[in-house]
Amino acid sequence: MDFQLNEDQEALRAGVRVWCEDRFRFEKLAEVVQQPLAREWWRELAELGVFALRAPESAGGVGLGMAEAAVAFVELGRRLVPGPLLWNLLAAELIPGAASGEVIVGGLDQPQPADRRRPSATPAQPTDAGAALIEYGDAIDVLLVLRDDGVQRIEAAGQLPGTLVAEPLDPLTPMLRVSELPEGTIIGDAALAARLRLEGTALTSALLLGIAESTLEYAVAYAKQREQFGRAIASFQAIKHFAADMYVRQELARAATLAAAVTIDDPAVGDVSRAVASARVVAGAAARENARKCIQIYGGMGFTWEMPPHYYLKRCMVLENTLGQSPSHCTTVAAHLAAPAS
Amino acid sequence: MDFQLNEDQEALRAGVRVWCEDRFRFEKLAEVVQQPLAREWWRELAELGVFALRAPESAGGVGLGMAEAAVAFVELGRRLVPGPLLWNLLAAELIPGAASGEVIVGGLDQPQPADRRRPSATPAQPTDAGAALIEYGDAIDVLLVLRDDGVQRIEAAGQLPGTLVAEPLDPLTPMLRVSELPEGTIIGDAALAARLRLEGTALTSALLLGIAESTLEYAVAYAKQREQFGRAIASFQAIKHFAADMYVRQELARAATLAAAVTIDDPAVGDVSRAVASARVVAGAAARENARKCIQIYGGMGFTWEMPPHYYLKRCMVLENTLGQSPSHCTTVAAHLAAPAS
Amino acid sequence: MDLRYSDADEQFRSEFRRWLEAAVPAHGAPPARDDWDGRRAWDTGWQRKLFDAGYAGVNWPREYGGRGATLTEELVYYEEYARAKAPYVGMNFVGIRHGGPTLIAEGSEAQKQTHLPRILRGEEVWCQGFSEPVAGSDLAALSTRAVRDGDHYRVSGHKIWTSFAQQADFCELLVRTDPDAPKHRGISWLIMPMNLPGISVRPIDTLRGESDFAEMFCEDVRVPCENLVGPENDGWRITNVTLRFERGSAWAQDIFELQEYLVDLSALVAQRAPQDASLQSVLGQLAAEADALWALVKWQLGETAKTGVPGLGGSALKLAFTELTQRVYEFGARLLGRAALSRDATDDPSGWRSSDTFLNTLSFTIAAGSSQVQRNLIAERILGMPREPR
Amino acid sequence: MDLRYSDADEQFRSEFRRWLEAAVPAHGAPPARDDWDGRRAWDTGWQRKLFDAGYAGVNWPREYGGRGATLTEELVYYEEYARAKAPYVGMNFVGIRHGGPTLIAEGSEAQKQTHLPRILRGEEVWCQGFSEPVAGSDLAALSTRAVRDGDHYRVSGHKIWTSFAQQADFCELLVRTDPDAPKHRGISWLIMPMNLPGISVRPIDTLRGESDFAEMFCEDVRVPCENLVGPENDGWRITNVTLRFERGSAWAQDIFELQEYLVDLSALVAQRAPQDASLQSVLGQLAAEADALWALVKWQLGETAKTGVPGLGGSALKLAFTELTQRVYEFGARLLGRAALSRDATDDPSGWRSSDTFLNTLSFTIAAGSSQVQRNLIAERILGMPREPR
Repeated sequence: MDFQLNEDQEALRAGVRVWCEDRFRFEKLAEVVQQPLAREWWRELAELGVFALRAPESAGGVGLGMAEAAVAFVELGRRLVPGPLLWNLLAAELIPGAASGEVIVGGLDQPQPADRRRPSATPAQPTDAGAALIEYGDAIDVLLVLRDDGVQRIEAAGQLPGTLVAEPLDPLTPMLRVSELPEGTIIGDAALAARLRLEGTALTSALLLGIAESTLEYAVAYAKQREQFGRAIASFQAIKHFAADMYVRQELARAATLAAAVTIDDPAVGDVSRAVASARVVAGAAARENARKCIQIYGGMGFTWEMPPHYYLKRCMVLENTLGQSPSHCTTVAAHLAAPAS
Repeated sequence: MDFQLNEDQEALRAGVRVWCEDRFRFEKLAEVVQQPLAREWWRELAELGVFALRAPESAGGVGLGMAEAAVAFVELGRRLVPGPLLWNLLAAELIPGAASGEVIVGGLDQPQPADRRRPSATPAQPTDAGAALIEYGDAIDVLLVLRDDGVQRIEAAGQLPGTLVAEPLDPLTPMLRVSELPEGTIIGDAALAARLRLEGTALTSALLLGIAESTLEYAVAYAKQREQFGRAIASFQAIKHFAADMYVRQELARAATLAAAVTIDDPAVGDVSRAVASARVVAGAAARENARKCIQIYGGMGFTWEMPPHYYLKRCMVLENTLGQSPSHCTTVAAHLAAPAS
Repeated sequence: MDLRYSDADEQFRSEFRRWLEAAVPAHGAPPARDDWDGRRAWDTGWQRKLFDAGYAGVNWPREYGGRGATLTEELVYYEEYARAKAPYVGMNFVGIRHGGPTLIAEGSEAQKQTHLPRILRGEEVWCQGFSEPVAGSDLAALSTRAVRDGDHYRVSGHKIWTSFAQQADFCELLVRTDPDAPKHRGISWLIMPMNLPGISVRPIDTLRGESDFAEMFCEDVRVPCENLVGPENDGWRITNVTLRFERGSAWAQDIFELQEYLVDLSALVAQRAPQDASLQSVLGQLAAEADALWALVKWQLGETAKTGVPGLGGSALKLAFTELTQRVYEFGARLLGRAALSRDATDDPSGWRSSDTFLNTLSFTIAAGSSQVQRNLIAERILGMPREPR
Repeated sequence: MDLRYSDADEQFRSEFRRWLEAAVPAHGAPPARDDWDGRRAWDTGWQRKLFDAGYAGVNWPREYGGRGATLTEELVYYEEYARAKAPYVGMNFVGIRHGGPTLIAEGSEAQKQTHLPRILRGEEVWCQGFSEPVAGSDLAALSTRAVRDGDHYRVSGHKIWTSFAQQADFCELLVRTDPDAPKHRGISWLIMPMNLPGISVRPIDTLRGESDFAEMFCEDVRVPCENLVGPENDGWRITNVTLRFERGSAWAQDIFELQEYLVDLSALVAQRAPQDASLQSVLGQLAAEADALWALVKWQLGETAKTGVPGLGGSALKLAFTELTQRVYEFGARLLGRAALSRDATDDPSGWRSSDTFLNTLSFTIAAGSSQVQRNLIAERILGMPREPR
């Protein structure tokens, strides 16, 4: 057991961080909002190996594990890198061109409600308003659909039928409101769908952890320089205790998220589904609460568009609605308590 | 509308407070623990009119309302006055001798679980360990049992069959573990049972409010005199913000509790069952959180037997398990949202 | 203790309700958010209708065009206003809720006669010039200077969070008139006409992408001395009087609105997840707290009636309400699931644009004294706990 | 990153597990809570059995009777210990978790040889003399004086929270040896035999009604100078070294135990309210946080392995664990309903005496640095935020 980043993982993290700082430092964000998904840097990301990390070397991949993917995704989360990141990674082995970033793959999760799971497969059509919103739906080449009974591939080619949402919650995550999905082809079974959901949830946790880290850093830095009542607000106990709680949430989220990733790579060390669900619960809480507190600590500035905090809260809300909300993951953890794996 | 205590109510409050300060000031508590229920002061309480407050004057009562009862009960809660207070008041019109304090009436709530409510009345026997614990079970003359189908009276005469709990949670609330209840007589119908539950819940909220008030006072007084790091701990922002939140909870609990009592007296001003349930939810939270924070603010001293805070937390736990826990009252409020009264 | 409205209150309720039932739909839909002229016309037009019907300035004196209502009529007014989903006070916010009440309490007769009727008729829009970049929570640290020069003050400084500055006709402006006095004792309260030379305004986008806020720069603006409200250097006391009113009954309407929202969420839950006990439990918890807040409004109103002045408890109401509102709308947004990832009205079946409204509530715990400031006030002024060492 | 235990670890696990399976039941039930002699015999008897089997002092050096285990073996040890519900360290607490580790880090060779093996064999019970009535969170304000007098210190002062003072053989005592130095620089760390003249002890009842705590009064107690640990006036540094260990891996066992409790609660929920989604949701939330804490233990252990010293993150672990534990046992007590109103074992079907244990957890956020102190430490030492003005 050695639960710390090894040298290669440190190097990977540093590489992704440098690229993110160069491409996505906050000062450039206004530009990115104009075009949140550009093929140019999508290919750069692929060149960094981000999408191909887990694909076997025989398939042109890097042959690493979920641990490395998580390390990279934390960095992407920290800098709010937009795009259907996790779908492109999940598709690396399934859809030619995804690993190299030439094909941009979006995704849609279509779980059947518990009471409709027994009757045979329902049509792959959006059932309510929320389910019909597809991230970057106007810019993706292929749409991957996860259903309880399998995985579908739908050709999108930037031409899915629908209307763009006028005011997406996250300015960096445009949404296409799709009324009817085109026919697709089945490319995987129920087991694959379940595996992709687990892996996607682990990557979501990593992105959320990045948000928790970044908002803590921003909040502390701001509090140290902002003065009120003749002293830095970082010297007020209320602010210090907010920050301390943010730190605790970040530490818990990091440990749980990396543990989940390691468990996916080596299922002998624990129950994969419990580890992933637990990580998602604490990473979600860390991102959400840290982003909220970051806004509060920024005060009036936190309520402005030109400061970073709101971008993080909005992205957090997108991720917290990706592959299930926190309460559903809590239920998963509780189910494992009732029937421990052994 | 004039939602403030009137002069008579202020006078009632002052009277009960003086009696409580005399009989139950904290320094005397060690003595009270030896015998938590004494006929002597039970009669004094009755002489103050506490049990007879609501009974009509024709029946030897005071002919006042639930508002006055709540005002009195807040004071009893503040000073941790023990005994089956609310049952004796509820019984004032049902059981001769209750209003005058000559007969001590205890109580037991026996709601049927939702899934067992349809089949005909279940036997009035305890169904699990918790349901079999009767407060002051060794000292009461009569036991009132609230069932969904009616109200039962069981003669106890201090001789209910059972064993005393060796370590009751609240040292001021001895518990009798009853294995089998004697036969009783039915003295009221389902509607009466429902009404008594509502009124008992309102009185429980008043007692909880008393706890919220008292623990705030103790905490603030202690924080002002306790010095650490060369200053009163009341000057630390963490402590001040704890206290401010305690104050907010107390204010909400007071407004809601008195509003519920007034609504019982004058149902035209709102929905009684919603008002009572809402009050119970916020009063429970106020008592629980304030007692917890009081212990935390007292620090090591808060963990000792000789200081007041633990008595309040323990009594709070007794009251929070009287006539339903908070979550069940939340569900009641939610049901009213779905089907508003008007 | 008595919670029953009088017959007169109920009479007023039914009249006002009947009027709203016709007037609200007739006023139509609000203009687009960036149509500033349209928004001013819509907001002030509605204010004019209220005035013409006798419903403007519900608690303002009759002599200046108000209704002079009792405290309980005021409560009825807020209940019915929220129930009817009548237009938000919008651009009239500062004048109606803040500037006007300050003039009523502290203005000269001339100032009252000049401004109060015009505010009520929707003819004057006001903005607020209190905060500065370095004086936020520490408002008394403000440094905008006003130097007396004959019958004028010459004002220079930099204000921030000046909502609707571009549309406003007047600004309630806090300035430093005595730089040598202790910081709370050298402040004055001015009525500044917004058409004077030397004023420039830069919009600030909020996190909702709206530019309701602005920065305001004053360079040697000449404000007539007759526009001073109250005595020179007494502005801090005046500000606190007004803030105390702002923190009191002004929330009644919002609390009632919150209760309405909870009813609509409940319908959504019933439709989407009727079996989920955990959602019922959360809904009930939130509604119980909202009920308690509503009861607290009435309790504090009783206190005000007794003493004539709103008590310090307004801080408790503000703190509890703003924190609860965030939790309620966050819950609402969560309930929508992925639909909350759009702020378009069409994607929220509750009809409340929940996720966008949630974003808006984030300012509630910051503006008008942050939650931390309120906690300090409660601890120090109500509970008598000592100030921190400086 | 690697979470797999080595074959040697797993080998150790199965040996230890097998031993516990026989030894724990054989040790029988604990004596009554007020049977102090019985409790000492029971606690130290178990310690002796651990020692004889080679399982005492899992991370202590072999030369003093410890097992000298690796960090991961230590983790395995805590897991198995909690899984087997083996006896709580009880009266050996201070010696095993605190005094012993301090001697290992800072004691003289003679001190180590005298005390460490005896602590491990259950022959020495220690108590802690740190806090004083006026020096609680502000530990460094302690005023118990030790004045050098030839080859002895003469000690006078008043200590509080001295657990098991009446049963202890030795006390780890913080004293002020230089009253003129700044408060952190005049403190020394002494080993005080409890049988010296001048020591008197008054029990303090806890809110559970136990008298595990005591006050200790020292009047001119003569402690030999050779009992000084580390240099004179260097006691504050030594204390911090030890506190840092105390805040680290010591929690591992408790976290694992918490997870076991959650499993038992889950069974109770399944039996009583299998349909209540809100209980499942709360259980899952609590368990997720416990899982994360367990992962954090491993992460911090990795850090320690890298650097050789436990990091400052122990404060985060302590804060998160103690707050979570309170929530978990509060939930457990709530689940029991009215059964929680008895602390008798017979009334709690979970087998954990939930409401009594909940009461006990209330001390966790106070002792060994309150939650407020931990938050200050994290903010100042880890996040580099400035101290408050004094």
